Amino acid sequence: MAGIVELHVPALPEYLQMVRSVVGAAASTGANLKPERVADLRLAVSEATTNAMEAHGLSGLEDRVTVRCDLSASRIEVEVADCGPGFDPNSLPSLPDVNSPDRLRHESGLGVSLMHHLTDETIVESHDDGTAVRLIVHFGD
Amino acid sequence: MAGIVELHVPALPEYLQMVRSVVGAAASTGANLKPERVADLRLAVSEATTNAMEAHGLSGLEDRVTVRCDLSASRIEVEVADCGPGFDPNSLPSLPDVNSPDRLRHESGLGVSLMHHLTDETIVESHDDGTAVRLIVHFGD
Amino acid sequence: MDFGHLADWSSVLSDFRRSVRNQWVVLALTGELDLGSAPRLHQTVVGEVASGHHHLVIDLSGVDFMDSTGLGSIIGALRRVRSHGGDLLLVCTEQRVLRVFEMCDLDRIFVFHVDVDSAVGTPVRV
Amino acid sequence: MDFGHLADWSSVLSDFRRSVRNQWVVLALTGELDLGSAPRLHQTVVGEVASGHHHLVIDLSGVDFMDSTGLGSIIGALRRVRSHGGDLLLVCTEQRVLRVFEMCDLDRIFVFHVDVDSAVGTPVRV
Ligand SMILES: Nc1ncnc2c1ncn2[C@@H]1O[C@H](COP(=O)(O)OP(=O)(O)O)[C@@H](O)[C@H]1O
Ligand SMILES: Nc1ncnc2c1ncn2[C@@H]1O[C@H](COP(=O)(O)OP(=O)(O)O)[C@@H](O)[C@H]1O
Repeated sequence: MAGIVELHVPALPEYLQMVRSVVGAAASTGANLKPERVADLRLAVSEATTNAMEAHGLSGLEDRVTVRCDLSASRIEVEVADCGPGFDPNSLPSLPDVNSPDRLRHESGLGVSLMHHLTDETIVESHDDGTAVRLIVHFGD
Repeated sequence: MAGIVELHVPALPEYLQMVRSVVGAAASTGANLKPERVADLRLAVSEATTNAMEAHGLSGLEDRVTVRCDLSASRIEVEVADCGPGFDPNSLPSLPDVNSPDRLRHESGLGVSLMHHLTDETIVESHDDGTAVRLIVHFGD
Repeated sequence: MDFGHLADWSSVLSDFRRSVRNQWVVLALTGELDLGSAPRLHQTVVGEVASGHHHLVIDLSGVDFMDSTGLGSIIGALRRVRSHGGDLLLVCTEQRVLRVFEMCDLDRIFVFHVDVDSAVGTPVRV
Repeated sequence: MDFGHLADWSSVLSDFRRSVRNQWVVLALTGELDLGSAPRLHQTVVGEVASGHHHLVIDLSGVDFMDSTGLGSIIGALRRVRSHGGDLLLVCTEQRVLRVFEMCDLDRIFVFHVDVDSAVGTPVRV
């Protein structure tokens, strides 16, 4: 059953749904994963893929974004890779408190923290020639 | 809108559905294609991918099968590629007449002719290190 | 009249349902009939024939996709029951599934019914 | 009482439906709210506010997926109507969508209703 599925898509928003479907289907092949956890993984992947697509878009890159699902007996790991300019995941600005009126000025900046929330492990490797985000969910939790 | 989507899946039957979904989604991005034609393309791709998976399975190959959708303004081309032993598409045995009782002995051998039926163009390139089948559907027909 | 019993298949065959209506064994399939599921149909039919059930109805009305591998498993079922003097009827209304039979000229070999009631109303030849 | 009118959006916005109920403009969204659809929500809200509609209900009950980009467009809508003295109410029952608000602590900022009737029953502040 175990296997690796790899998907390359244009960095265009209309392909996000396809990415989520493929990840959802790949995760469901691992019959051990609860539907809620599959939903969480789909959301985390959507966040990472959105960032990858935006990184390509902002840099005018024509390259496709790669999504790789690696399913083993105990976990699923999804890697989302782009060849954008990269960023420093350790110096992301933190958002104002929810009670501050300023909070509503921030329509973005939630993705990376959501990924950590939604997965057992989120590993960001970013260099100036690209970023790879690995999203890992263990079965049976 | 135009773009190339590439999917690599293990040569296992449980991934056929994913292949069909991705091709269906990619084809639907080309808003010009009628739902019936998308359905035909999905079926043709299912036939080609089944053959590719069987070619890997019979040869004990661990390699994945590649499905590549190339969507332009006027047509969609889906290439299904494997690294199996290849075959000669020009010397496939023909099936007995439907009225012959012998016809029921043949549970297989329908795939390649179906692909031709279902697409505008089916191009088979087969060598002893692999096969690539290109399935082409023009829009607006 | 025998209204039959309806049994869930084992988990492996979770998308097959078996019932007995009149003297027909009805196998209701759902989902997609391809290389992934065709081997299960094959095994099921082999099992039925081995236990003396030679009159089968395959209900394809819940099948939304079938390719030539799926079709092949149905051809095999027909051959198998016929070789035991039995018969196979199909229930199918989905155009996309019927089309696969047609494209392969096999709509002339199979008998199609619009619903299970109509199929199991067919007298069993003995 | 104004039962409002129901209009299909233009084809580009084919998964948005607009209606007017009491003094609220109700935007009913369906499908998935992500980078693909969020810009359309943004444009729609900008358009409503520009034409003087500052009391909006966004009906998310037909939305089966929303990510932080989708959420961002809703945050932007709230800020925009509030800056004109208006308000935004949300209709949402889908747990998966509610969860995104919760995980971002934004369930405390938004007002949720279980259906459109309940939302449009809210008196408009003037
Ligand atoms: N793959 C990436 N490539 C380049 N920059 C990225 C990438 N992922 C995230 N970033 C940077 O980190 C910031 C925060 O990302 P995130 O938390 O997802 O919020 P958002 O994408 O909504 O801004 C982004 O605005 C972007 O500057
Ligand atoms: N990708 C392939 N690699 C190797 N052999 C192939 C491939 N595709 C088709 N063939 C050969 O052609 C034959 C006919 O294929 P097809 O018409 O699809 O019917 P079926 O696969 O049901 O036998 C196959 O049995 C196989 O021997």
